[in-house]
Amino acid sequence: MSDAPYLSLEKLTLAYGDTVAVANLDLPIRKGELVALLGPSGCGKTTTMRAIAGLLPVKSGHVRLDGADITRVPANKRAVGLVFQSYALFPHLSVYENVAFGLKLKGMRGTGLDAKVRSGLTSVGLSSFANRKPAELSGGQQQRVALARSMVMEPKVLLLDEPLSNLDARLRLEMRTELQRVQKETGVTMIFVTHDQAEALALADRIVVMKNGKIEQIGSPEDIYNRPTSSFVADFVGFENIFPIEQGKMKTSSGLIDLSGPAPSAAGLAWRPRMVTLGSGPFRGTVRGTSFAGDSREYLLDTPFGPIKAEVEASQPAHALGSDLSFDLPAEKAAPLSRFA
Amino acid sequence: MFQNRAEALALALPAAFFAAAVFLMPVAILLSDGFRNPVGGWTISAYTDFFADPLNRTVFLRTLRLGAIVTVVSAVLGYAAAFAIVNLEPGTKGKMTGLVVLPLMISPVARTYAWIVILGRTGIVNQALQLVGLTDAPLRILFSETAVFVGLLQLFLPLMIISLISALENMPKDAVPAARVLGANWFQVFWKVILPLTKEGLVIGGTLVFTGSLTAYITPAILGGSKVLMLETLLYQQVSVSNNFVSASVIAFILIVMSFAANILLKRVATARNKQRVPQ
Amino acid sequence: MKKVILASGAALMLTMGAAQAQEKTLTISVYAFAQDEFKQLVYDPFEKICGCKLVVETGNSVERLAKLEANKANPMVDMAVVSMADALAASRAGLIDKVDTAKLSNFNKIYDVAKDPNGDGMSVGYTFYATSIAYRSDKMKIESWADLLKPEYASHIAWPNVTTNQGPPALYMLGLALGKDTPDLAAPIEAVGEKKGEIVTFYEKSSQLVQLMQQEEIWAAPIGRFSWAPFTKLDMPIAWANPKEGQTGGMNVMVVTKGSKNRELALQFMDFWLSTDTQTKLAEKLIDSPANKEVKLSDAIANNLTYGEETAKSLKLIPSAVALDNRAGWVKTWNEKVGQ
Amino acid sequence: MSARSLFIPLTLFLVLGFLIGPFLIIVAASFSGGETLAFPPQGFSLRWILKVFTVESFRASFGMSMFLAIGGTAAALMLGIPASYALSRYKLPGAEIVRTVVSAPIIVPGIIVGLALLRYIVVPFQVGITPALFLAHTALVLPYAVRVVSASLDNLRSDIEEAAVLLGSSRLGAFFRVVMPNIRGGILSAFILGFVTSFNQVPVSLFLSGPGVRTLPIDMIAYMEIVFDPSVAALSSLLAFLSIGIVFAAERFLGFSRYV
Repeated sequence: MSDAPYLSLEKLTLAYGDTVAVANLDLPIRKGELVALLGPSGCGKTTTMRAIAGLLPVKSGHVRLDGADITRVPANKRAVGLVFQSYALFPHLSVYENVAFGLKLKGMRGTGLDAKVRSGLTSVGLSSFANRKPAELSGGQQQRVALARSMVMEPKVLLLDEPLSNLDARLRLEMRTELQRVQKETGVTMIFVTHDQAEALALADRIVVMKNGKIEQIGSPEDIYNRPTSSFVADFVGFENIFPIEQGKMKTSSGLIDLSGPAPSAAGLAWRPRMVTLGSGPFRGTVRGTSFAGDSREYLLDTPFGPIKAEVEASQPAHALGSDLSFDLPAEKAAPLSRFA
Repeated sequence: MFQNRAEALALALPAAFFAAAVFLMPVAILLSDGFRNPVGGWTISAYTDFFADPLNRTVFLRTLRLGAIVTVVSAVLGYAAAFAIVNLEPGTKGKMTGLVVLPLMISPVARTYAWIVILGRTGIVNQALQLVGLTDAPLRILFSETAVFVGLLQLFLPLMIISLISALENMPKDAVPAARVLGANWFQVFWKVILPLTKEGLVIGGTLVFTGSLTAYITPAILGGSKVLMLETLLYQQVSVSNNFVSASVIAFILIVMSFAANILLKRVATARNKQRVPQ
Repeated sequence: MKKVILASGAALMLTMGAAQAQEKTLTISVYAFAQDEFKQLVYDPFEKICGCKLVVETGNSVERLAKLEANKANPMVDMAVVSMADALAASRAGLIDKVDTAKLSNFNKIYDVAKDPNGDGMSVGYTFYATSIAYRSDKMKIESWADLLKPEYASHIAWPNVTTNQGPPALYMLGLALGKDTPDLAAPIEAVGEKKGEIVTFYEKSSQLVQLMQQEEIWAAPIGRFSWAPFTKLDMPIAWANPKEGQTGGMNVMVVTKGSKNRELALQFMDFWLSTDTQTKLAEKLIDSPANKEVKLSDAIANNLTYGEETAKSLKLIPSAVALDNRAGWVKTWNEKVGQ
Repeated sequence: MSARSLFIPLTLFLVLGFLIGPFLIIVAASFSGGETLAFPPQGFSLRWILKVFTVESFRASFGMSMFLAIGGTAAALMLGIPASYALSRYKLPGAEIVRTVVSAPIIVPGIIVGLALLRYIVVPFQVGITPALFLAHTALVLPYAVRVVSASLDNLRSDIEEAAVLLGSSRLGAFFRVVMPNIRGGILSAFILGFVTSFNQVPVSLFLSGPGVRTLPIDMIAYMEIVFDPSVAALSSLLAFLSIGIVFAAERFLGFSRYV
């Protein structure tokens, strides 16, 4: 892995008609990286991916790949592969012909073509399905055909649109392993788009969280999971108790509240339910709801500063609905947020 | 959705231009003839003249009346036939639908001519009536509104049945049993459940049948003749016999307005329903 | 799909090509009846003589006149045969040219009344016809034109529409029978109007009558003698009436369209049609009564035609100018009393 | 069985009899040995079927109608497929206008189309009757072409074209390589629908007939007005079996009814 960016988006602005979808986006990606574009629908992640593929004209800014400016290079000359969310297999062609499609356009013929297609199919474990039509395959198999179809083209970058979203839980795990294996074996640079944080965390080397056409945070899965820098990212990765900080105090609907420990300097603090101390502490709340989740138990507390979610190990004694509890939001455990919006 | 406007226009414009040049423009000029004042300017006097003539009024009302009757009768028969067909086994259903569609593939000329043989004084209808003793002397059916009605009904009933079949098939399967369980009799089931749920199909079929009846030429010409003129046959007569293009333009305009009125009705009901669907 | 497109493209080119390949073409516009016989007796022999191709348009007189009018700027038809009145109408509308009778070698053989029927030099008569009533002699007895409207008959007759060639003459004779023969035909139209519910149909093409007669839809109808022949072939007792008011009729004439590019060929064709040989053959097949006085026919044939100058002169005809000047009025009265 | 459970099937039976009966009578009359169109037919013979092939005007007008139906439908598809593609795949400015304009000929009565063409295209521009008929039939079929092809394009995911482009195909190449093969059934259905519509069309052709130029239905009407023999019945039966055969084959192999 080299440190110089292999694919870089520079001041990229994308629009549908007059509606700007992505504004002034900068994103360098190293060769061989596996990057996730994570965000809710409408955040611009798919738009960005389509622009990298060349399916969407760039309004301003640049896309550079492997040292060349490809901003105006048409999609069919970019050497960028894309595995569509729907797989987009050609329904009238067999699995074999689907995989051979791009190679034939490159002018490949005869045994060279055949060998390449066969090895592509073998690598995704579908060599015995060569003569089937896409409609005769399961969703997971179709996706592997789509993967093989893109990979035989030896793209410089492989894009994947919500690669795991259409699969059931078991296949999801299988596909995740498959993608990691392919990436490891070929060293291809992969970018995938997802709205599912678990998918991004499990698969990516680096996660780019997007919101409203802008990058909210870039970091390793650990960074994103443990150290969100904004309330948006914190919320997105499961910090359910988030408060702004003013003058070193927590700002709530019932005024500024002192926290235990040294006064924080961040713009906000975020706690996962598990980070809330239950049964002791300076604050009091009433149990409004409770749910049992196997090895843990979750409580929803009514407090003077709004609802708080807390989670404790199931081995702890249970609290009944309506019971009054003391709790604490320990500042030292919280994730400090530099931006609150 | 592709964004390239120039490409989109290059693809769509030839067809639009063709339809505009070959079709819209000539028709528009033709229609404007009816509003042109011979001494210059515009006038609706051709229309007042047209409706001042009792023959024209008769023909206009007859066209409207026959169109409406054909539409209503085809709706009644259409519901019965469509209901019977959708409740058949899948295989039989396909075959029956095929039989309904079959007449549409046959030249209307042939279909209309068959009625001359059937409805004539020596035709099978009269033979049957005399055999059962319903009438002593053969009835005269040809060259009457009845003959035109029968011909039009046979021509357009398939369109109604097909529209209603697809409407009935799109109806939630449990609606009728649910209504029955709630105590509705068959009349109530039809009126309160089936009719509202298949309204869209009824309107589509109704518009097709009504518009078709307005604009059919051969059937009124052959089965009605000059005794049962309809707007379309009157138009032909105005042009080919009287050389009266202004009158032809007036009739054309009336026909188009009637078709559009039916069509707008269809679109209104259809879009009112479409709004309930979740957009993709 | 590609194949279909290619095939249709080829078909298109073939058709266009074929249309251009016919160089010498004479386009004529004639009545629709007896086209098989005309083809055999007139068109095919003429094509052999002139080495050209004949293109034939058929229809009734008014309909074809309307087409001539529509295509005035770019005439497609070179020569047409129409009724006397329509010839006058065409002449008034500037659709036809004077006939150069010097180029017709058979011109002097035709009856004098046929040489210039409208007195404007624009047309030449080629056939006469009587108009009377064809009727089922087993079902009814016709002695007067008014008999058709008798209550027991009215629901078994077809009457010619006022816009057809037979319409006004038939109404005129009905007027004579009713004793009210004003040129506006008001009385006979009124009389027909009173029976409009009963009358089976107001026919526009006489050819349709054979079928109606065959199906027993009608028992009688006023018709021109030229459409008589098919009735004689029906397996039914059908007679040609000789009403006490007499028979009416008409003359059909040939005209040359203004702006025709094949004037010479048209005249050659007219001359061929007027020749003794052609006129005899057409008469023998009971198609057109001859206007050529040299035509000699057997009695059997003559009895089924309108033969001889005397017969022709005896027909009670409406003068073209009267017909033309009153036509709009007739149609108006008709629409009021009968049409609606 | 109760009276009610009999009522609906009985109605269906009667309705089908009403719809199919005339056709059966025409077919029976085609094999009549008699001289006129009548039912029941007098005797059995093939002479009227054979006569159809000897009537010269039928041959000419059949050729004309075939030419119009095939050529006009093909032309309508050549205009209609790109337009449908633009309507279904592009953000087209004025899409509603384009859609209305191309589908307008379906709403306006045919006789008016024919008359308008005669008065304002044929006469002023000195267009021949044949080209005019060709234009009219193309315009007439265009709405069907656009409707059916659009329906089959809408049923096809648009991302397969993008997939083809990303695999190195040009946009045009993607259309022919992955779109066309998948809407072939729709195109063929549009073709059949257009063919049948055009072939059986009467009102449009009513005013558009000239010396020697006539479509088959118009010729059949004209023939029947003169000769009331069963040859027209025979011709109708032959044509009907031809259309039924084509539609049956199309349904069998392509699922024609999905698109109509």
